Amino acid sequence: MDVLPQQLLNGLILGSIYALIALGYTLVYGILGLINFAHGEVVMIGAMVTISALSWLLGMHLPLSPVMLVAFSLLMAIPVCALLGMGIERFAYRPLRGAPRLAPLITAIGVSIVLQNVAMMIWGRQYIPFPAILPSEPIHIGSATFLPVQGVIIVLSAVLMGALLLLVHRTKLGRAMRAAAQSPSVARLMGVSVDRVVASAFVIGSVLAAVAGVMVSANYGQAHAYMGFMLGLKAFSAAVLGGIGNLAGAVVGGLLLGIIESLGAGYIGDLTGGFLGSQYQDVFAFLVLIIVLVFRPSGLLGERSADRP
Amino acid sequence: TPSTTPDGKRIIVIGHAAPLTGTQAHIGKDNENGVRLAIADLNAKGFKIGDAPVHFELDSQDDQADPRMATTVAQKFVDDGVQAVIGHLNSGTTMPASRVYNSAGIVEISPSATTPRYTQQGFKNAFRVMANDIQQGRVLGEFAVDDLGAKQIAIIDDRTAYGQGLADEFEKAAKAAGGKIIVREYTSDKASDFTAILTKIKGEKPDLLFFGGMDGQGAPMAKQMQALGLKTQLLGGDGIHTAEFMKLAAQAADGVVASLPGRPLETLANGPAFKQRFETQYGKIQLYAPYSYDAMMILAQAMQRAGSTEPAKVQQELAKTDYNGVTSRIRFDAKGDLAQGAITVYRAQDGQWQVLKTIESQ
Amino acid sequence: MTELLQLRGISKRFGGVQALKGMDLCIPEGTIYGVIGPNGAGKTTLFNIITGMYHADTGSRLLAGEPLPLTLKPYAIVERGIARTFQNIRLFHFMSALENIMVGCHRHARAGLFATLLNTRAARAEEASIRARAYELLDYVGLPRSAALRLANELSYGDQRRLEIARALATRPRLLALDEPAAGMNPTETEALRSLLTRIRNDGITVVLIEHDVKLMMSLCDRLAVLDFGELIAEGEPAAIRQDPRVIQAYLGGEA
Amino acid sequence: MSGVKPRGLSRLSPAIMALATGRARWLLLALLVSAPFWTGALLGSYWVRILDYCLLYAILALGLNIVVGYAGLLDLGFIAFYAVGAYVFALLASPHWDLHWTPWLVLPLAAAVAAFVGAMLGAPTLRLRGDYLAIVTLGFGEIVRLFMNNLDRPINITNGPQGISGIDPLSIGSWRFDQGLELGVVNLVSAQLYFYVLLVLVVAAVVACRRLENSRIGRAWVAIREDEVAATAMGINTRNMKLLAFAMGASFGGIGGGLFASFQGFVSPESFTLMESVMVLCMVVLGGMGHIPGVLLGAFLLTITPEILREVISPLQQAAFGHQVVDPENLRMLLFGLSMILVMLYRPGGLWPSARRAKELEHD
Amino acid sequence: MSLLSVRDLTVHYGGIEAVRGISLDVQAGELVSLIGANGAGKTSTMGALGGLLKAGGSLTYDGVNLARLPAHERVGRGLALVPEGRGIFAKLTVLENLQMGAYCRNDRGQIARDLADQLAQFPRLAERRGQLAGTLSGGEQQMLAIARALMSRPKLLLLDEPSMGLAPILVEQIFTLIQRIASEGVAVLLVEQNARQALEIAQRAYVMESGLITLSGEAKALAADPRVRAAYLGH
Ligand SMILES: Nc1ncnc2c1ncn2[C@@H]1O[C@H](COP(=O)(O)OP(=O)(O)OP(=O)(O)O)[C@@H](O)[C@H]1O
Ligand SMILES: Nc1ncnc2c1ncn2[C@@H]1O[C@H](COP(=O)(O)OP(=O)(O)OP(=O)(O)O)[C@@H](O)[C@H]1O
Ligand SMILES: [Mg+2]
Ligand SMILES: [Mg+2]
Repeated sequence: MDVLPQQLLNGLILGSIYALIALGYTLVYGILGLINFAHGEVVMIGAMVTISALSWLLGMHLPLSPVMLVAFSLLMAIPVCALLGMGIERFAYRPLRGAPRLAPLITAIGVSIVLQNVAMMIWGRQYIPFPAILPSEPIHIGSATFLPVQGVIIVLSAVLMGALLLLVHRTKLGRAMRAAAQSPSVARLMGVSVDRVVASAFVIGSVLAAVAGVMVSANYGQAHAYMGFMLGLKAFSAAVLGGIGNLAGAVVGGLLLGIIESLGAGYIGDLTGGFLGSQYQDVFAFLVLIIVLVFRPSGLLGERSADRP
Repeated sequence: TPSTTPDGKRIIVIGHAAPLTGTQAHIGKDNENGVRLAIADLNAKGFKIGDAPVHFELDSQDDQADPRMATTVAQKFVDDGVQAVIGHLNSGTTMPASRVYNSAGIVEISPSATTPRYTQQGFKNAFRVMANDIQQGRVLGEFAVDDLGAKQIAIIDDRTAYGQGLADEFEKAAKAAGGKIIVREYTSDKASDFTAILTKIKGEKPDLLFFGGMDGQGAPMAKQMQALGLKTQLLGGDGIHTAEFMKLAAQAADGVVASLPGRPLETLANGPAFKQRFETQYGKIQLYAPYSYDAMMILAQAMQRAGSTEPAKVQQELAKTDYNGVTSRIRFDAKGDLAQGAITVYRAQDGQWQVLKTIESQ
Repeated sequence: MTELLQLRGISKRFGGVQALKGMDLCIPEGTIYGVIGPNGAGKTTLFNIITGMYHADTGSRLLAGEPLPLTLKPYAIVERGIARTFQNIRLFHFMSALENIMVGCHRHARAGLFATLLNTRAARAEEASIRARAYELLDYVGLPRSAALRLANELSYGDQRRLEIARALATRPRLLALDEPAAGMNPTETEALRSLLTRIRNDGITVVLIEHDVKLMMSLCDRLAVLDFGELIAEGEPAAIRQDPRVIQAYLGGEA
Repeated sequence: MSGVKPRGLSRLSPAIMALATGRARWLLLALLVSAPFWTGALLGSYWVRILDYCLLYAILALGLNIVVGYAGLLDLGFIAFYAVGAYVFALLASPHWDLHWTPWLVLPLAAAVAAFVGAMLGAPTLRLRGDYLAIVTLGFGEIVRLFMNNLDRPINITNGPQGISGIDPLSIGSWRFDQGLELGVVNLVSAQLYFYVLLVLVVAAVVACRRLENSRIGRAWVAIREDEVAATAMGINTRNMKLLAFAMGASFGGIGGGLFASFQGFVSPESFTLMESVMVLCMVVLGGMGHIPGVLLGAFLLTITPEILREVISPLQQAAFGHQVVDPENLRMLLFGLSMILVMLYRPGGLWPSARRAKELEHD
Repeated sequence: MSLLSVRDLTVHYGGIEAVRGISLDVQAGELVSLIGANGAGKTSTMGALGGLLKAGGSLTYDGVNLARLPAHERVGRGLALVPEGRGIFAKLTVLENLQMGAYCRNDRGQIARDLADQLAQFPRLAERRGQLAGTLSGGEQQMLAIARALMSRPKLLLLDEPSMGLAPILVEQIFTLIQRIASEGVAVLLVEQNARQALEIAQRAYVMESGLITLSGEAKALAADPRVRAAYLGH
């Protein structure tokens, strides 16, 4: 049986998930030059809040379709994440603007640890199941199958990328964001309220995280206080692969990473004559990442360098 | 000199170590609760050692599933003068910690570490109330071929000491029983996407898929098998025999087969009562709570028989254990492993683990 | 008069911009050689190519008759004896002035890893001599001793310019390339710079500099090259350049 | 910037330095050298063990400090070299291959192999800047861990996830550290003996770092960190200097790994996760990047804080509420994370930054 | 009442006092020059006015106390600063940089016209409108910085060494431009090393030395002052 189409589709779905999270990473990075290590945890909180909200809504026995229920709970998760993002920015990053580059990295790690443990205190140590209300009947195309929610993920990551690209490159706010990223003090001289711009970037990033959290937990059927770490790491790698700070790069990087992982896991064995197996899937993915960066030091779609001696 | 309670009972501190934060925290806490319940039961009974009434106290520490933390915690227990340790949860932490307990001469009973090497180190103070990978792997391998009729077998393991150890032993036993391993794939204990390896496995058309790993991976794996239309029988070890697995995999759990060392709780004298008391106090049993409960019970009884908490004596008495616990009848072989432990195989049906068969392992 | 640096047919393109077009240039040894031209003419690009910061698309260059391959890395070019300053000052901002100069001494020091770890007598002696030389250079460019231990970015603009020259001199160059050293200096300070550059030249170091201060350039330089749109439009002694109609039209305007 | 400027300690640090140079220096030294005795006697071997880990992490942090603090290369895969050192030791001095080479040969070998691996891994990353470098080094760190986790087949080299146990402790002749040492009235246990070995190594590492810092090599590193273009324009071969930084840092990691293996007696890939790399980085940054005393302080605090919290949280909750209101373990990690945030907010340059860094902060 | 009124302004860097209590005024539509040696404190003064540096003393602009106005709100009220060292946004294109200049404005049509004006004024920028500003040559960047400031339609324009790094023809052009702007009613405070020309076009001027204003008055008079001629005009 030819499994290649299915493998590519698997990669595409996984990649879209990475892309969805990578967008948030890259947006914040593009503005602040900051690796927001806590982004994965915001994704996790988004997932947790959605599931809680969903369970609550289900308990009320409203005459709503499952999709509507999920949409409503997403609408509850979004403000929570937006507030959380704003709070993180306000208290953990803003005071460190202009501090040595690594200082906010450390607070980001601190925020991650705090959020993981707070989540565990609130939602417990268990894995939380995503209520099984979404259609689970796979859709077939050719020899490949996928779930409806996975289709939504693919479409969503493309749509959100488009929307963000428009926002960042076609609007005044977007231009101000990029200006503030490069030189906050000069941006101020142009009349940009850097605090407001940065906060709005965090809010948008966190809304993206909420969406990603819902999609991830719906797809895998579960959420956990520590789910954000690995996802965040992969998404961050994807963002770098595509050229961090570049929105289209985040999506390209995400998709590529997903497909590489998928094909890696599926074919390393055959490629090496059975010598290596899928245990080297991540090695393979990182190797591709490294090779790409060695030849394109600022990622696939990394911006032209504006540095000159 | 151990202290006493206000009403004159001698206080005996028991150490417990498991990951209480991180991804395995729910299982760690479950272990802790098992010991907690045992201690509550013992204290309520007015337990006596050498005619002196005693009061057990629990000192539970988080080893974060990190080998270094495990030795640190172990040293802390030694310094604090705990009388014995129930733990650790993982093989990777039990191994280095056991050295510390051994050189301090403290008794250690692991409720859940399954690596055979734990008891192969020649440490007289090391025991476990859980079947090791060889015992469980053999039962599973034979069961897969003989009872489930599998000929073409696929294996996935999560590359942890537990998952890999169990999968390796399963592979050996399945081969010995006449099965053929046609594909072996790997994942990690942090992964949640298995579509790539499942797709590959689907292409090989096995008639059984064995997974060596835990519920956090097993459940999405079962779901993804369903979504990919992979209708192969899924078989796993104790790692997926959890309430959590049922909840997470939902209807995809149906038909999954998993083993659990010991006899079904319901068939044992104290089983149902234990279950009921545990669940009213701590919620659903995750996985190893009954084992840590038993571990604490046999420890207390060994102390009672020894008439002392002196480690050397307790250790001698422990070796002679013969006790009907909530998991099975517990006896030890010369190494400290379960002697002739029973292993039960279950099938998931409608959210319940239903007993398929109980197998006596040698 | 011998040629110290010779450029032949150097071209450089950035996307749609042809920054240099087949540039030929000879810098005679022992001169102060000026490069002038309108903004964006390609002067800095020329310097970047001379010092290896950019690789030219085509062309060749010779230093004292020896070929300098186009792909040579900047540090290797420093080894051959060319040092530079930057149009936008690029000091090591958070190192002291003295340390900045000591970094410039890097290529002449020999202490390796093991000598350093073992703190051998030779390593200590070398370190002391580097320090002494850094102080000498500080004096040489006219920075006060009190500036030695201040961070580079605490110095005033003019002092930073001077420090950058001292740092470049520390590499013991044969050719010193200065990109707008007088920018941001007032006339008085520019005078001091003039005597510094003359002194450097008199001490046997060839100086090539870019500058927009026409008065300074006309009186200071032995020869001038004029660039416009990436091409050499005139070359020669200042007196001749001043009269050149193309130069007047493209660069000097009413000033001349 | 609007954060609080690092006045307190940087004013204090001359005072501490004065302390460390005056007569008090001897007192300090005596206190340090006798630490295992009084810690052991007053607090128990558990705390001696934690002191050992403080020293072990100090070696790692000093090594990473060379890469991150001096040369400004953000390395998120530092733990790989620690892993390499640990596995070199484990393979050459354990029953796994039944090799029992003398530790005093294996330790330098571990450092050398790690340095070699450091240079190898450093080579492809030279053109990368900032966060691209971070992610590539992170990738290398994971690759090394994954290899250790999987090289049990087709031929068994590392024993895979099961790890290698029974690793030889340090020994001199036929006397092994785990036997302890009787010195008249006092009896030194293994953890106390390791303390001295580690202390000697930390001192050696500090001396090495100080010498590097004040040499042309150290200056070249700082120059690269400040402005790579200007550094090459000063004749610095940035490629070689960066590789040297990677290799030097890695060799510290290798020694640390070797000692860890012998002290622990067991190694498995679980000990070399990304989180460990991140923690060592936190030690460097939190303490005061590029500043040896700061880095030492960082290593000390980050190792000891979780353990102190372990000791105090439960009793404190018990005393305050009569029962455990929240899970002490989660609370412990939460407070740990919180303290990391607070330290950075109040001292963005680290707890004890170098004079240079402190000034950098004043300038923003 | 003057448009900008500065009384006892001080600026500190750590322990260093770079500006030590100066007072100056700029009337509406007036062109005032501020000259002084390197390190005299000119840039620090401008930084304080633009809101980039913390300052002591009292600053009043257009009847408002500037201490209450964060940097980004000053622009909206017509106070624009062209900082020393250009401060262009390197990763934005030339066009985007110019658009940033008009960030505080909402009159789209007028913005578009102003943009066209600036591009006509600096044909080199028009040629390079899509280029990343960071890759421009030094002089091109300087043109961009000036053009960008003009995009904000200021009432008071603070220029810190606008002629630095410009070729002679352009220097002429810039000074003419500054004069024209002032004649259109925009007040200008100009810091220049090119003291001769700065004094030529200005109505009034201040001379700064070591953080203090030592001389002030009519620009013509100062240009004739022997002390000024010796120290700043190179005679
Ligand atoms: N990296 C680059 N990418 C794109 N264009 C560039 C780059 N470097 C230089 N240019 C262009 O090449 C031309 C020459 O630039 P260069 O810096 O050499 O000019 P210059 O003569 O030094 O001018 P100035 O006197 O203004 O400093 C300019 O038009 C500039 O925009
Ligand atoms: N960031 C800083 N940190 C410390 N001191 C500084 C800083 N910036 C400037 N100074 C000091 O403040 C004083 C005034 O500097 P300022 O830049 O305001 O002078 P200036 O008149 O603009 O000089 P120039 O003509 O060189 O631009 C100088 O002595 C300078 O050394
Ligand atoms: Mg130039
Ligand atoms: Mg200035």
